[in-house]
Amino acid sequence: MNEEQGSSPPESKIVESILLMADEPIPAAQIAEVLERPTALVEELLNQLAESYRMSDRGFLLRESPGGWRLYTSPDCAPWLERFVIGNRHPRLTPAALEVLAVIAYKGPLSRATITEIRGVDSDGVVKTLQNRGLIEELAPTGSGAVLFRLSDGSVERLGLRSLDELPPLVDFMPDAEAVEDMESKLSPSV
Amino acid sequence: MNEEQGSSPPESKIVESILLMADEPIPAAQIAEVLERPTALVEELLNQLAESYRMSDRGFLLRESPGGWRLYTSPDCAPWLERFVIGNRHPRLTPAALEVLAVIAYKGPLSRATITEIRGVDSDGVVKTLQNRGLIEELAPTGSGAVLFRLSDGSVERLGLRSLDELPPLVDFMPDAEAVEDMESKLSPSV
Amino acid sequence: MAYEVKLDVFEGPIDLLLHLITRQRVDIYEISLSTITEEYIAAIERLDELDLETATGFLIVAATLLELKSSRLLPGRYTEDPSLLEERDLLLARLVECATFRAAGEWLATMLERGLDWHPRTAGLEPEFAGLAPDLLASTTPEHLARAAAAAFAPKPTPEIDLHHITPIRETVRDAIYELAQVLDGRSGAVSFSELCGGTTRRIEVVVRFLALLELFKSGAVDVAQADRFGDIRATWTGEVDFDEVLEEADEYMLAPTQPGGARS
Repeated sequence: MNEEQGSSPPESKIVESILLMADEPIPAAQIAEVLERPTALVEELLNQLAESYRMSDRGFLLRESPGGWRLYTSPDCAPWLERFVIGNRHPRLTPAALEVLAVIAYKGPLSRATITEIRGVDSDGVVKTLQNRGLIEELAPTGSGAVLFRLSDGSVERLGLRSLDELPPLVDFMPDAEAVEDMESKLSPSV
Repeated sequence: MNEEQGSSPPESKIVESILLMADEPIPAAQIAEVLERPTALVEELLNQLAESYRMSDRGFLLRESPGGWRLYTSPDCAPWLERFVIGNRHPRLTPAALEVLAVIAYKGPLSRATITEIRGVDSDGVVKTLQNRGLIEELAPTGSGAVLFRLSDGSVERLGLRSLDELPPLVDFMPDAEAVEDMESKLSPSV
Repeated sequence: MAYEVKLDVFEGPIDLLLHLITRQRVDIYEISLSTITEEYIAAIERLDELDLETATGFLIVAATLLELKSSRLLPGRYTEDPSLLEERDLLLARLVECATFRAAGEWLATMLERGLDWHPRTAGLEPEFAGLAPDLLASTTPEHLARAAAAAFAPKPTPEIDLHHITPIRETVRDAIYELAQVLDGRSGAVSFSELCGGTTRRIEVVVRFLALLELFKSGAVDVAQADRFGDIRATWTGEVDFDEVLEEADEYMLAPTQPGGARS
């Protein structure tokens, strides 16, 4: 309990205390308001803080997701944290569910009908599973009527991305030339 | 998910991650159990960690309270934290939070699992937020094991009610008869 | 070469083909187009529990494979017929797309799994600050609560199955049977397949007409003949089956998909 000394704590210290108290991702702008400092400066502070945690091999890390900045436990400590985790891990997603998730991630927001069209098979069940797990969410309904789905902020956060723009380019996942050639030769009648 | 490296993270790092993850004070003995190390050694680690936070003028402190060890925000950051808490721009409940609160108000006390079942959507995160904000509280644990939640007295009071019996009858808000029937079957005490 | 394909209910026609075509890359010289075609048709024979819309997608791919396979006997035609090449490329493009999303899905799975190892700070407000937090219920009335509860307890709408996207294809197969029957019924002689396909602009329409012709052939309403190995398929209305009966069969086709392999190419 220090007396009013005229000197305030360093800004990075205040940022750190706000992050500790937050129970959801906090936008840099919200911290900037508290500090009465420009958002750009706060963003710099946050990046420095994140870097310093990384460098000093702490038990926690600072990461930005669509909603803002948040403290997380260091992933290499996860095995020891298991017993503190509430709830259980969901069973793994099926390849079909993952494919739909990828389609929505890269092409979303999409309607059920479009997803089905892209895959050539009824995908409503898979969409429902993904929605129940909170991995995708409905976009606020537009005038057109069809419900559109997109990845939830929670998913993007869990993927460790700041936004969907950070997804690796789709070309990275394309089969290589050799594989395509192989497919082509198998589709061609042998002479 | 981390690669098998043979070397585990330093013990102090694991301790730090446990502290960050904990929502309430953790006894040294419990951490010792996770690390499979003597409690005395863990206490030493905790004291060292507390000292290092103090020395490096961080935004948080590690303190031992009657229930165990816990991270706290640094007291000299309190004025900014107050602004952060008061200035929160979205004091409204999210639609999901309102729905969970409503389900608990009308059908509580309920377990997390039952809430999720009624809503058809994973609700653990929302329950946690409502609990953190003091809107719902845990019922004293029963023999059965599952934690049950009910509206806190403060919530009932802030809704302008003397008791939950004064909530408006749901039938007035149901869209049609069929829905009412379905609802009644859900509201009837489970066998 | 017996090969059991286990089909996930949600796997689609292109998934199946991708599966057949990419397994065992070591055996590259052993797996030919005809093996793949046979296995594909064998696999869709086991799809009886699938709905019709899905089955149509499988049949279209099967028909394309059959057409490609049959062109094996006509090497000259294969290299000279740009439309056949186009058809193959269309299939190839869909295969590449499917493989791409599948790989992207695997990457997402890895990242989501890793994400579980990141536990966010959730402890929230310390007691001395909790009192300062804005009253979250300030603007909430008991009526709000009642409305939200009513919504939560209301029966969940069963997911609306919008078949809008698939309807064109489905109607086209049925309609193609109808259209072909109409054209052929009114003609005394044989009509060439290319004439029957006159006016079509997309490959898929040709494939659909091909399927329709196979159906008419199977029902006995139409006779097909190929004058020579390189010739066009010529279809003749037999007059043995009533026009209405043909239409009935067309509807049945929509209800109980048969596989086109029955009519050998």
